[in-house]
Amino acid sequence: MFQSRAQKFARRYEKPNPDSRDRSEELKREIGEEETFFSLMRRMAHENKLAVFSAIVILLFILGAVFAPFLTRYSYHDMDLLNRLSAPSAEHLFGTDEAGRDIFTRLLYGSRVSLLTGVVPTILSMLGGAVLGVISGYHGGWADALIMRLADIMLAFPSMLLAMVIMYMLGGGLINVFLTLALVNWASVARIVRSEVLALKETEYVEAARVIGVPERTIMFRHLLPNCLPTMIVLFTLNVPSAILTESSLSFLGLGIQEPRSSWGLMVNAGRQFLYNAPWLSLVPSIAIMLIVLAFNFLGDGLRDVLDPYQKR
Amino acid sequence: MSEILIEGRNLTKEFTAGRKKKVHAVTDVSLQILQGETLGLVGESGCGKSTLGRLLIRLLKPDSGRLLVHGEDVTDLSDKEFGKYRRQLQLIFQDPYASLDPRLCVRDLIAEPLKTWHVCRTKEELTQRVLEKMEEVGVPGEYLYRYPHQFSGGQRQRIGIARALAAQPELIVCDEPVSALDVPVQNQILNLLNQLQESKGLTYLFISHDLSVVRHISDRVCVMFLGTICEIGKTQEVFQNPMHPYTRFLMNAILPPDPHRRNDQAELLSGEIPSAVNPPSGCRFHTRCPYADERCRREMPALQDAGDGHQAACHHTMN
Amino acid sequence: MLHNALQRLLQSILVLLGCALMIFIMLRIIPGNPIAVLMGEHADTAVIERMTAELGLDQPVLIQFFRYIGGALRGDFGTSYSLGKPVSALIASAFVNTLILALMAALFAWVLGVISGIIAAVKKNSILDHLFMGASLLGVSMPVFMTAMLLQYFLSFRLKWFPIAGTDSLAGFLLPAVALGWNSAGSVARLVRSTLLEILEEDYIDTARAKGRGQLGVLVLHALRNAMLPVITMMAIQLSGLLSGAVITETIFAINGIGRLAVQAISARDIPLLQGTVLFSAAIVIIGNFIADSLYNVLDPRIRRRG
Amino acid sequence: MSGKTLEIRHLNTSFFTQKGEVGAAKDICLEVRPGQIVGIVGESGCGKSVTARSVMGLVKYPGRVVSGEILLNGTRITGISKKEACSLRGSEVSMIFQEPMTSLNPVIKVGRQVEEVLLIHKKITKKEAKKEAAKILEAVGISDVASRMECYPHQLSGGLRQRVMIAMAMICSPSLLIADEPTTALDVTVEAQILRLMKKLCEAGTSILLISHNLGVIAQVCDYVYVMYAGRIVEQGETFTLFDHPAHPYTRGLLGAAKSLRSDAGLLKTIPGVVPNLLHLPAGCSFSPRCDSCMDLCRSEMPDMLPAGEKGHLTRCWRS
Repeated sequence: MFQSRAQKFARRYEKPNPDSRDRSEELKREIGEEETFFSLMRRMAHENKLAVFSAIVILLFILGAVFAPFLTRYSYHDMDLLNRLSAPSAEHLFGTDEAGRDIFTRLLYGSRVSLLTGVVPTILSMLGGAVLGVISGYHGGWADALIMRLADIMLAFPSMLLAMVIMYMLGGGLINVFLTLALVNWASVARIVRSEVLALKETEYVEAARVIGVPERTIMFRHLLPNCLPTMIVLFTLNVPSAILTESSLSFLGLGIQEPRSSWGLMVNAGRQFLYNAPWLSLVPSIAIMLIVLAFNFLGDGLRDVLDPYQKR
Repeated sequence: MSEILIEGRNLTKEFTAGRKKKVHAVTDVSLQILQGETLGLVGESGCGKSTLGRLLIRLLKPDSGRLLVHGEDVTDLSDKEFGKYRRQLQLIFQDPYASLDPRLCVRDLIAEPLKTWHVCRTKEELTQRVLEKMEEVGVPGEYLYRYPHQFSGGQRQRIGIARALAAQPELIVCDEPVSALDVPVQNQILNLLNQLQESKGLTYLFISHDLSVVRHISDRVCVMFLGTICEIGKTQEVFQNPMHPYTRFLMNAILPPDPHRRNDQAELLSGEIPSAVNPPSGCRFHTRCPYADERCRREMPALQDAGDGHQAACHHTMN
Repeated sequence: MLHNALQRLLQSILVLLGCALMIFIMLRIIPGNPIAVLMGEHADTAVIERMTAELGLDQPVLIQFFRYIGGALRGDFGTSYSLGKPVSALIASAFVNTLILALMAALFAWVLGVISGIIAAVKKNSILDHLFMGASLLGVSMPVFMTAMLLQYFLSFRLKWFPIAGTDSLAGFLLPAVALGWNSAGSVARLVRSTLLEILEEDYIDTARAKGRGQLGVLVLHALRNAMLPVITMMAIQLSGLLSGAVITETIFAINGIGRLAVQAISARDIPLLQGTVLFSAAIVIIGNFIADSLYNVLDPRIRRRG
Repeated sequence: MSGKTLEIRHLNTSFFTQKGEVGAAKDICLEVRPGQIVGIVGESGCGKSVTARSVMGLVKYPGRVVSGEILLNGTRITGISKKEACSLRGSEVSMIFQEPMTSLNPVIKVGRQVEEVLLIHKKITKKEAKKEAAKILEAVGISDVASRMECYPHQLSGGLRQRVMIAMAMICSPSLLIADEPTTALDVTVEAQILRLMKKLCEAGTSILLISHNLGVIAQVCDYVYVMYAGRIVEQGETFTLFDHPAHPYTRGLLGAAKSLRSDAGLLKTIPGVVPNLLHLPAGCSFSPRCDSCMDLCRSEMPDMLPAGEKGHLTRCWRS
């Protein structure tokens, strides 16, 4: 949808014309430039430098997570009992923990967990929530009632407490954290998608498609879903940081990722007892969490500014 | 006499608005549209003209009454059985900003009916047909891959017309197609509609609140008030010789663009339009009608023919 | 109007029942007999069986559920395995602390959030706007435990202005409340700003200006009341967020509240206590939603009449 | 007193967008004399609303009055303090808008919204204000005033709301009322009622600046007319002169289009081409690309307002 088909068309249909350049200039004056996905992104980059910076920060975190073994000489579980609780130095960039493990190294490996728990459960919950929301909004009737009452129930629990109960039920570990976060978050996604679908269903262009005789299913895929897309993208950038925060809180309470795996929340928790003599132990991973969450939030803001369909007119 | 294309018999449609409240949008309306004519449908906002337009192409299903296309009763057909009529009965919308999907480019928009009805075999053929349609409505072919929000109101309306044409319809319901446009642009669109009717033998149901526009484009005019038909007849007849008091008041409210013809003295309607939730008993117009008497409050008048198809629903038919 | 309220009340009760059922099922599908887990490996099987029967745990889940609801209606939420006290009494004493904490946090969040949101909206695109919005995004992005520990480290440990933990005085609640409210303040500020900006574009704001109202009059008399409508809905959502955050804050500052009780219940595998605390929290959120809905209906005449 | 209710001298209002400065109203000179209804007519986007909003000081962000003077009853109102401007708005000059549906605050009773104007500008008690409000609401033709004052806006029809707006604008008997497309959103029968009401107000001593795209509305009520195209006034004159002898080709096109609809001509008259984008105006006269009598001079230089026959009839066309 976003590719520049105009150029393809120009090659195929437009006959060579001496004043074709004048004509295209005139076109541009009359109705503006062609809008593609890339021109949208360029506009965001131009208007919102912070969003670009955030994207770079996120990219750096991803690179750090992927190339962790090449970026550090230590391994995340090797203990150095002679060097316990040492302050940040050239040797250990962010110091060492109570077992003498290098914090920078554990931070790098921990970013794998944080990024994964940001993205994987969000994708799961958004897929599930979107499907249920579309069914609920488009089908209506008993399916709508059932799904929405279930969502009401899920949303009545404070998310942290619900996550705690589900983690208690499933037990700790990465996969279970994924499942828990997906279970906790699908309901709000379903609600938003449903209201979006309900609004889109009433638009004139959907009625226009019905006049033409386009089958209901095609209307759903050609007209409803693509128009939900901007909302979904923005929702995604909002849900990723919230998932990262929930995971870190769960791990902080000892209910999420289990030792010896490293996770930022877990590191904060472990460092808490040394808060007064070695504050870097819990502060460094905290700041890492804040940075990645902040970056996602800024990026989300930037995306919303250019994608928000309501601001276009 | 030309053939009857669409006939609605005693159509009634109500919408529920909240608890126990019903909006009586269309009440017991019978109407025929003849092949090749333009039937104008005028009335003020909320009089049910858009609803009637949608009932007549079965975009809405009536609560009661029958709908006949070419004499065949299609009221109770399933959507699938109705399919062959679907493409013959098209609609053009009032708001060219809202009726085009913002995420589809012009080519995809116009190609949608062609694809739905499997008219073309290859992609090249499809694009060629789209270009033809664009040329017919006067949108330059260079705009093929542009998106709706880049166009002006008039051009969007042309794209909407091209979409309707692509389905090769017999009847197009035009729902206030020019009321969002400035006068010169409005005239361009009206000219286009007239020219398309001539070249393709189309039938129009033209819905509008603007009497001058309706007068220009219609062969026959139908005046609605609060879900019922007040008057129907040949355009000349209705405009020069209105029989229903409401029609007369509508005529009085016309503002000619000529300072020499100010309507300072004309008698104007007073009061507000009654609510369609609780329509008045008897004649729906009696609360505002200066001629209303006891009978009007009690009894809803039926359409009476005054010759040559000119009918009015009033107990005190003028003249 | 009254009919509407009753209908919403009924719906709220149904949702609460649904919550109870859901939590009940979730805690019952864990493999193994909870009593056996509780008593350890060396417990006598006969004792375990007797206790299981006594607590009704050998019955089908649905029977257990209805018994539980029956008891709950009489104020009996069972007895905590680990603490040996009635769950209702434990929750009642913890609830006071959570309530004080949440109220103070909400007060902090709303005062800070609403004021900075209004200023940012009025001075749109000014330095102040960017500053406030940057700060609010920071607030939204900081994990609760980070704020809590930063406050604890600097204000209590270094500067010794506040007690490090405990709730002996109201001052002990101050830091936890700020830590908890900081996060919500950010989202409140952002919402207030965006709604206010939207409303300041409305036609009736122009009308108010055309009447001769000054900037302040337009804002207070015409914009704010309309802007408060979505913000009220936000309040209910915030309540749920505050209760979530309270779990962490209470743990860090050692406050005996609902959240900490839930954490204790999990580590002690104390199912009645966990069930009670989680259900109680859900009930608070549901009540909050009910109040917000009712308030919305009172404040918005358009809805009021339709009802 | 200079004998002019409103005088606008060389007003320029621009919008500062990311694509550059857009001149929405350029070099506007306009007068409203006491007891006159003056019309501004033009297509959407021609700058007529912006001109009206400039007078009220209500130009929307990112727009701003760049230069020019506005005089109300001979007193300069450009460049005065915000406080002084507020005290003029609603009492000396007031405005009604196109959309009666959204122009009233949805959460305040209409009675209170009308009283509010009095409470802002006059030192009177609430009780007196209520009495005054009831009086003016009755004067603008609202029946059953007592109960209507207790209504919220959504409970009233469009026509009633526009009457409430007019009552609100008239309650301090301002010397100038600016009406921005006051009847566009209303039904035809209500439109005629509202226009008649405005004529009555004018006879009672308030001057009116009426903005409309509808030549019918302008012809019906205005004494003097300005025609705008692409941000500039292109023609001005007494209503009768202008409608009988339009001098600018754009005015001729507009009038021809409106009139041909009433005649029985088969093909309706239009103006070829499209309204130019304000960001990319053609060189010289803005109308030159669409003009059928365009000369070389028109493509290079924008004409001033030149006399066209009768006194007070000016047009921005080299051919006059």
